[in-house]
Amino acid sequence: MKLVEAIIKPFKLDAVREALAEVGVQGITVTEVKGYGRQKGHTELYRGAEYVVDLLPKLVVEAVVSDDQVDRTVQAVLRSASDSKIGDGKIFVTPISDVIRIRTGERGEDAL
Amino acid sequence: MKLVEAIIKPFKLDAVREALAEVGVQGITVTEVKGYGRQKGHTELYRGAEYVVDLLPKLVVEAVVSDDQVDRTVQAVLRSASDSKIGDGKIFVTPISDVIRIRTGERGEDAL
Amino acid sequence: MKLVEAIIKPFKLDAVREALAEVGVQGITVTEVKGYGRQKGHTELYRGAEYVVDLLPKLVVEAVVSDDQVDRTVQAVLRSASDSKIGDGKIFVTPISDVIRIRTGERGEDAL
Amino acid sequence: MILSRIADQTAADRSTSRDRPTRSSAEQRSRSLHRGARAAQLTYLLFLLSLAFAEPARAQGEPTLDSGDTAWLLTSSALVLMMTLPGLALFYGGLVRAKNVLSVLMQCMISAGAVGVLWILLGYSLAFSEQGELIGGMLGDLSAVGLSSIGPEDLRSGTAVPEYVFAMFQGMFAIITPALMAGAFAERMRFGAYLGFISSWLLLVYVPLAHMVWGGGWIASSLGALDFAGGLVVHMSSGFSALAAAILLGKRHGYRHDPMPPHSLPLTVVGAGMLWVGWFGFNGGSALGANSDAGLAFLTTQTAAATAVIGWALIEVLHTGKATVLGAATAAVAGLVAITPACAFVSPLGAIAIGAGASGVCYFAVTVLKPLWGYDDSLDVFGVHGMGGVWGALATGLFITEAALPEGVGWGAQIAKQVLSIGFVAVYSIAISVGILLALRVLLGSLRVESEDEQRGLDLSLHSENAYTLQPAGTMVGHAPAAAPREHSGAA
Amino acid sequence: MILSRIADQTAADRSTSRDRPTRSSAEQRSRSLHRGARAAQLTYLLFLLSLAFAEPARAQGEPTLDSGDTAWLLTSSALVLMMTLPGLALFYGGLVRAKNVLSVLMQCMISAGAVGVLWILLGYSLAFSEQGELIGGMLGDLSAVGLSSIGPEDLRSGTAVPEYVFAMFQGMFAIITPALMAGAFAERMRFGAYLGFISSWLLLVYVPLAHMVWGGGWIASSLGALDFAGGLVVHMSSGFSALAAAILLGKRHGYRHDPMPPHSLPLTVVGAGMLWVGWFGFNGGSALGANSDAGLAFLTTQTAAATAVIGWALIEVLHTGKATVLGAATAAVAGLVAITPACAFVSPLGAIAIGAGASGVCYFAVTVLKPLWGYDDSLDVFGVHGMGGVWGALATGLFITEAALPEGVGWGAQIAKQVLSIGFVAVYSIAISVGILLALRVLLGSLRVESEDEQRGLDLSLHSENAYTLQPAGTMVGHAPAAAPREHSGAA
Amino acid sequence: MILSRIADQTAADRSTSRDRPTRSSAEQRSRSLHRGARAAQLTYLLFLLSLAFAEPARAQGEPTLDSGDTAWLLTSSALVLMMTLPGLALFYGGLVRAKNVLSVLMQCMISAGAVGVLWILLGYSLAFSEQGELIGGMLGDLSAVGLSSIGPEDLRSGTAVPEYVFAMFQGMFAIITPALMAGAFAERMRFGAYLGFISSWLLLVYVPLAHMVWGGGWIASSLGALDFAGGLVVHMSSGFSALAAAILLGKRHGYRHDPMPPHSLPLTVVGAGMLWVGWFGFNGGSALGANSDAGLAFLTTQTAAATAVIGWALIEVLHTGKATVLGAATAAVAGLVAITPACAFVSPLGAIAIGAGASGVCYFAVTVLKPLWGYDDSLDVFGVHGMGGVWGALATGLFITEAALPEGVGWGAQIAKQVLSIGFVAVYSIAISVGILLALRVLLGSLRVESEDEQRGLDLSLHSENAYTLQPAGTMVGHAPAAAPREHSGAA
Ligand SMILES: Nc1ncnc2c1ncn2[C@@H]1O[C@H](COP(=O)(O)OP(=O)(O)O)[C@@H](O)[C@H]1O
Ligand SMILES: Nc1ncnc2c1ncn2[C@@H]1O[C@H](COP(=O)(O)OP(=O)(O)O)[C@@H](O)[C@H]1O
Ligand SMILES: Nc1ncnc2c1ncn2[C@@H]1O[C@H](COP(=O)(O)OP(=O)(O)O)[C@@H](O)[C@H]1O
Repeated sequence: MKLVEAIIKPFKLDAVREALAEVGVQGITVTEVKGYGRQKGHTELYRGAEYVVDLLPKLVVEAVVSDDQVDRTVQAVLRSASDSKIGDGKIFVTPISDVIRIRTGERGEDAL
Repeated sequence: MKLVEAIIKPFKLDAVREALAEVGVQGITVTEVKGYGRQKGHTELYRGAEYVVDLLPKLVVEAVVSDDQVDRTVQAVLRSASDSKIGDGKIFVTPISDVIRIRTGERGEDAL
Repeated sequence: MKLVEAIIKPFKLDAVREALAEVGVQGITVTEVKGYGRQKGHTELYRGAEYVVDLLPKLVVEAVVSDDQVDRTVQAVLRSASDSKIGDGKIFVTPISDVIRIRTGERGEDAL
Repeated sequence: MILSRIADQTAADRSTSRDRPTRSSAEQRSRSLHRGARAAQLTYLLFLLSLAFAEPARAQGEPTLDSGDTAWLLTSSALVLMMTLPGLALFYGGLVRAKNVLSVLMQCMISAGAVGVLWILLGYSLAFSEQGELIGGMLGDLSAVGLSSIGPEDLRSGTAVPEYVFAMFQGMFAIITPALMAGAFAERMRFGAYLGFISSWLLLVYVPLAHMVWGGGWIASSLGALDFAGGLVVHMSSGFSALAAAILLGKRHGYRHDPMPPHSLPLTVVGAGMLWVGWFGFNGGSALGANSDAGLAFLTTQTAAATAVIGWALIEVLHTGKATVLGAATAAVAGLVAITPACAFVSPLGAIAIGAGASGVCYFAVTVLKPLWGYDDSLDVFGVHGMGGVWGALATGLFITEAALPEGVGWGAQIAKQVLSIGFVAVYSIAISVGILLALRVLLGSLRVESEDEQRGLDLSLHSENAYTLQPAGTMVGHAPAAAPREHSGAA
Repeated sequence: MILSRIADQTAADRSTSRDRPTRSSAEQRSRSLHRGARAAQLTYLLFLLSLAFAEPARAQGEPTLDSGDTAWLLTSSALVLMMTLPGLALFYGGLVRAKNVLSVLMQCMISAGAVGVLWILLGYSLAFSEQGELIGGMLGDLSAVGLSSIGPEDLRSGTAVPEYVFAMFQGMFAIITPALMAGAFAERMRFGAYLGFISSWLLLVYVPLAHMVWGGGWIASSLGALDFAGGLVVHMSSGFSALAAAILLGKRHGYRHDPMPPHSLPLTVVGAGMLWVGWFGFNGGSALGANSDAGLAFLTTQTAAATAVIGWALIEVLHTGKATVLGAATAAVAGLVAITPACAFVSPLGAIAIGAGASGVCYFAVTVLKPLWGYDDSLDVFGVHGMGGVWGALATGLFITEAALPEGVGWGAQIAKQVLSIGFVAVYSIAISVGILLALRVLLGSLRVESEDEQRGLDLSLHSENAYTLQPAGTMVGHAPAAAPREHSGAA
Repeated sequence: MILSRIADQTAADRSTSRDRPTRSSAEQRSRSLHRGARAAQLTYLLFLLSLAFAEPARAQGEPTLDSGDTAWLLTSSALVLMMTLPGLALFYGGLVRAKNVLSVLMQCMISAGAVGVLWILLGYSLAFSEQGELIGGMLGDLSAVGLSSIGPEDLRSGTAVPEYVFAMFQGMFAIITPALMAGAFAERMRFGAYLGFISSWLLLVYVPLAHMVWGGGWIASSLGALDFAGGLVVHMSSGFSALAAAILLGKRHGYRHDPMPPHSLPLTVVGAGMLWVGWFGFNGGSALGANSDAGLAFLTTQTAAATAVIGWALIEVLHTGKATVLGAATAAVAGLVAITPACAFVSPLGAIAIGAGASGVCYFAVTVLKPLWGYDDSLDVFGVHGMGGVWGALATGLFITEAALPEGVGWGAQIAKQVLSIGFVAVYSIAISVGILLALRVLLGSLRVESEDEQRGLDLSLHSENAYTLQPAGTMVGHAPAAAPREHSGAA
């Protein structure tokens, strides 16, 4: 199993969630984060002073999927989250050694 | 070493923390997230309109533990976080290649 | 590639970000979390009653880097985040199997 | 004539208010005659003496300031400003998404600023100066431009308060009315377009209506419609203009697909509370003195608001199963809107009827009419102020007491007058507002922010600010930059 | 007796308020007589003339409206509503957890709604109409039901303000008092149960107490206990009833195990500030005019609150090492509660003593008594209003000035009267409240929400709303659903 | 001179306020004389009669309470407290970082507490009692210590309101002024040091200045500088003292490197709104009655604030490309500060000039002067209140109307007097403040919290509290701990 972790622009959440559902991803976990990368931050003003906020709001969407689902999952994110603009985000894929469903104690792919 | 990541219902935090402490987990990191899965969301009202909020508040409890502690840790979470209701959450176990304590620079299990 | 995940004290963020930039880390993702460990929490008062808040605010700084960059990255965090005080935090290093840039679909180290 | 005026003035101070738009000098006279009759019961000598004592006052030839009336009107003016700042700002601010809250607060602030200045320079004179009318029955004149012709000692005619205080009281109405509209096109209008719109609107819609209804113009004097504290002038005018603006500007990105719940209902409830409290100044102050009319207006205002809260909650429980907090806040405002034109003309039980009706009418407008017609009136300005205003203006006729009916006008006739005034205000407001907005669209290119700016939020796009910064992070660039800030400086 | 009263009257106009419940029309008449007497110093001719001139006023036989008094009572009424909305709503709203803040705001809103309507329909008449009493000394009568028998021009007897204004001022008291109780059983009561409770409580506890103390009933007239602005009627009654309700409802889930800190102390401080400001209307307005009593009440109110803030901070520093912000906010309210019954009867230095005592008494109640007895009074309504009310009622006797002591009553005797009234109000409030709640429990099945709903938070469970939505997400389902929303619609 | 004065008096009652410090009982007497004179126009018989009737009033020989004036001053006092609580608390609280918001709220609360008590005990007497001066022209006397010598019936000389009400009105000024300074050294001062500072400052800076300007002292009577509502006494004094304190305390950790944006601009805007509304009590109430001066002051106050908002927005658009919400809030306060000394002396157009000037002066101070000089005035108290106060005091001379110019003083001469008073207040405030702070530093070891406490935030360090707890977590330790809480208990 793999953890597919997509860092996306916040307003893409609904599109990504729908795309993932279409390819059969049953559950996701979403975290609000701040991201720093190639995308420039924005300027804010404070009584005539100016400062740059370069940590931009992003969302991390995490989905644990079976190995054969990884590609479809990645494609679904690419399709739904890309505007072809700097800052569209990244996908990280990490191997997972086990998944357990708390409710039932089921393990492995059954737990997804 | 492994990273044990438990997605739980928010009000279970205290119970999980106590259970983990009992089995010798020394530290945890907690993140507020929103989860989407089998559990239905709730309806909200807005001037007569109705919408479903299906991202539910969850907490992620992360604990890095030595390999031989993984089972006990998972059991502790199962014991303390389960209500046998949909939405009780998931546990993901991920291999970790290294841990460093920032204060001392210690590495590996010594750093836990 | 590896995911280097540093749990730090919040006011160290600027220093860590600068140190990472110096060693060539191009992007980071920052999450607000609460941590529990050896560091004692603080006491709060509520109408004469006293309670201990032992989950302390921390930041998680995540950077995915190529394998050969891991050491430099870890050193940069150690340098910039350490006060040699309890609670300075931890670094977790995790293997990553793939990285994809959403904007372009690039994969692997090119996507960093 | 002068004699009767004086007698009237000295005898009592209450006449000032109830029907301030329609109070005719004839009526004035009839009242004082009555009091004269009473005096006639005395002997001749005493009559002479009374004359003698009345002399000093008559010599002065002018009514005197009543400190109690003045105190109440000063207080009321402060309360009405509080309705806008912070009341309405909070009410609207809480209802929008977190990325747009500052833009809404700014719209309220800038109304206080721009209208505040325009009112002194031009607005007051055009609405309320009575020397001669510019356009028959539609506008006052320019004799009080800059208020230069008025001194601190001058009293507003027909009242016992300084004209300055009257001008301020009316000025606070002029400030809140354009700001009310901001809710309809919230989360998408450019800042410059807003400023242009409300400034023009003030002079072309508000000022003429205020003159027609309260300044001696034709709605009150010729048509004879009643509007004690602003159902037509304030609520209908802003509600219908806001509808036009919302439609012209188009829907928000994602409307009716994405939920756009209030980002902070506590702010909204606080705002509703302040509106409620401030409304006592709005309605009670419209008596222009601390008299029995003010008391009646206060009582009916409170009663209608309370009834609407209960009525709305009941409807909600029947309709959706739950009474909501936003419902209660909305209901309070709806009840307050509806009682505004009627507040000194109906009985306490009449106020209950009007409040209950308001909850029904506005609930229907907001939950049935809006989705049916499909316009995006972001915060339901039309549903609450427009439709609530219509209901209130109509209900003023329906529930008016015998005593409040103008001399010689029947109940049915008064209702007809109310209906006519409703029609006129609706058509006038929409027509002029559409004209202003089309002109501004030509002038400015667009009334709306860019789509990307809308998604990023107006706070950052228009004002380079963030409402909430719980965890500061970033880099100082410099004090007092000489150039415009980078990125997106064009949207304002 | 009448003579001494008269002397008192002319010396100053402060009497208006002290014994406001007992002011009779006889007394009114005695005033004009007295003025006649003064004229008698003049020659016979002048005397006749004076008679002649006095005639119209005397013939009318009734006092006239004083615009200054009316202005102040209108203002005070607005200020007292501001205490509830948004004052108390904010104060309580900030103190609960984020998942319950709306439920508390709703409780304040709905009190304004339900009590607002009930007061007009029934409450005012039962508490304050004076034609004939229903139950000897305990209730007024039904002569002013719906306020139909009162006109805008009618003045409240014994005052120079319209009865409508008096009715509103008293109505605002009736609104805040039940809402005060909400703090005790916050975070667990069902909405319907709350509505049923406060409605019944208004009519069965508040209205009788208001009549007994201010409406001519026995606590003031027979017992002779003093309560200028509501220490007994408002604070003790709500505090003791709230204690009963908190105990009957049981403790919150996790009480004394989980910390339940305020979710937003800034809201609470803002609320405390508004309560403080509004309290000037509450206490100062209770003089029923802009007179020297109002001035004294204003001054003692401010002074007691200020002293309590300092006193509490001092106690905290000695006790825990830190002065807290919540402590300061709580102290301000405690000081205000305590001075309420005494505010026009004590000197500035007396107010300092009362404020200092309030900080001690309430701090003790909140930090020692509550944990000792173990009840879960969520936001310390009993500790602050109940015990603060007891202290205030007692302190009214302890610190009363010579001048304020009723004729022929000794200092010790007055203290005894105060103690008796305290005992009566405590027993009465608890007894009737317990009765109402037990009846409601039978009627509704349960007064509390389900345990799961409590954990999820009352905002979602009872009102299907979320206080804060910083990052909107979800799916629109439809406008105006015909059926109750899914999941958990039963808890309200 | 006396004659012209009298004419002025009868034409209107506005005189009450303009020269409120200098109103003498002689002047009072001249008023009744004048009334007698008018009666002399009548025949002999009537004259006798008039005498007879006038007798009672003249026999009493003292002015009577005016209920309208009293109502307005009571209202104004409440409004001025609202400026501090919650107004200023919110304004400042929103501007600091989330970890320090409670410390700022506490500073406002504790000013209401400490100054509230000190004012009754000592402050009022030293500033306003007029029996005999302690230090010639600089201080009042001790005759009204504890207000014991004043009764509820006593009127403030030269007014028609109870002295208690006057004392409260002035007391509210005394509360806000020290609290204003808190913005300059926000986010770093120890709580005990703050308490010591404001208490000493009240007695050594505020009270003498209040006496010199309003209490009959030399700035008004000898120098002849005009300050209607507190440009010198309130704003300049606090602004310059705050600058001194900010410099003495040193900069915040990370100043000019880390951005320190407001943690909640909505709170700040709400606070600005309340300040604006409350300011009508501040300036309008300074007329000490509901008279034409109050009306003028209200109008100029509103107009200057509105103009400043527009002016500041314009400057911002030209300078940075964007109008900001914080700019609008700051501008409103700047305009209000600047009009304060001038509010009853200038025309509506003068108010526009003053408001426009304020936006320029304060914008310059905040964006150019501060970075140039490099001091860390956290929330720009000096820039807004100090410099705004200077501009206002100067502008009072520049824009004064003919009618308002004191008899026999030329326009240029008045400007010179204003300049002298500005210089005096600046020097006096800074000198005494520095003295107090140095003394406190010796006494307490340090005025600042430890660096680690500063980084952790003052809320936790000083008050063991957290402003916002959205997700409660932790462990109850015990009720009413006998010992100081663990960790960091020393900083307060
Ligand atoms: N090496 C990295 N490690 C962790 N997160 C990263 C890394 N690089 C980028 N990110 C995250 O991805 C987001 C988008 O990256 P950015 O460089 O701005 O644009 P793009 O991915 O289009 O090149 C960043 O805001 C950050 O949250
Ligand atoms: N495949 C997944 N990947 C990541 N997170 C998941 C996944 N499935 C479930 N989750 C998380 O676990 C939570 C509980 O899952 P849910 O399906 O609702 O209940 P259950 O685990 O009892 O079947 C979700 O809210 C979500 O946060
Ligand atoms: N085993 C662990 N798993 C996950 N997070 C941990 C673990 N141990 C510590 N942490 C995180 O690291 C932070 C610092 O740890 P702590 O024990 O307080 O200090 P130190 O790292 O200096 O020993 C904690 O607040 C927690 O967020």
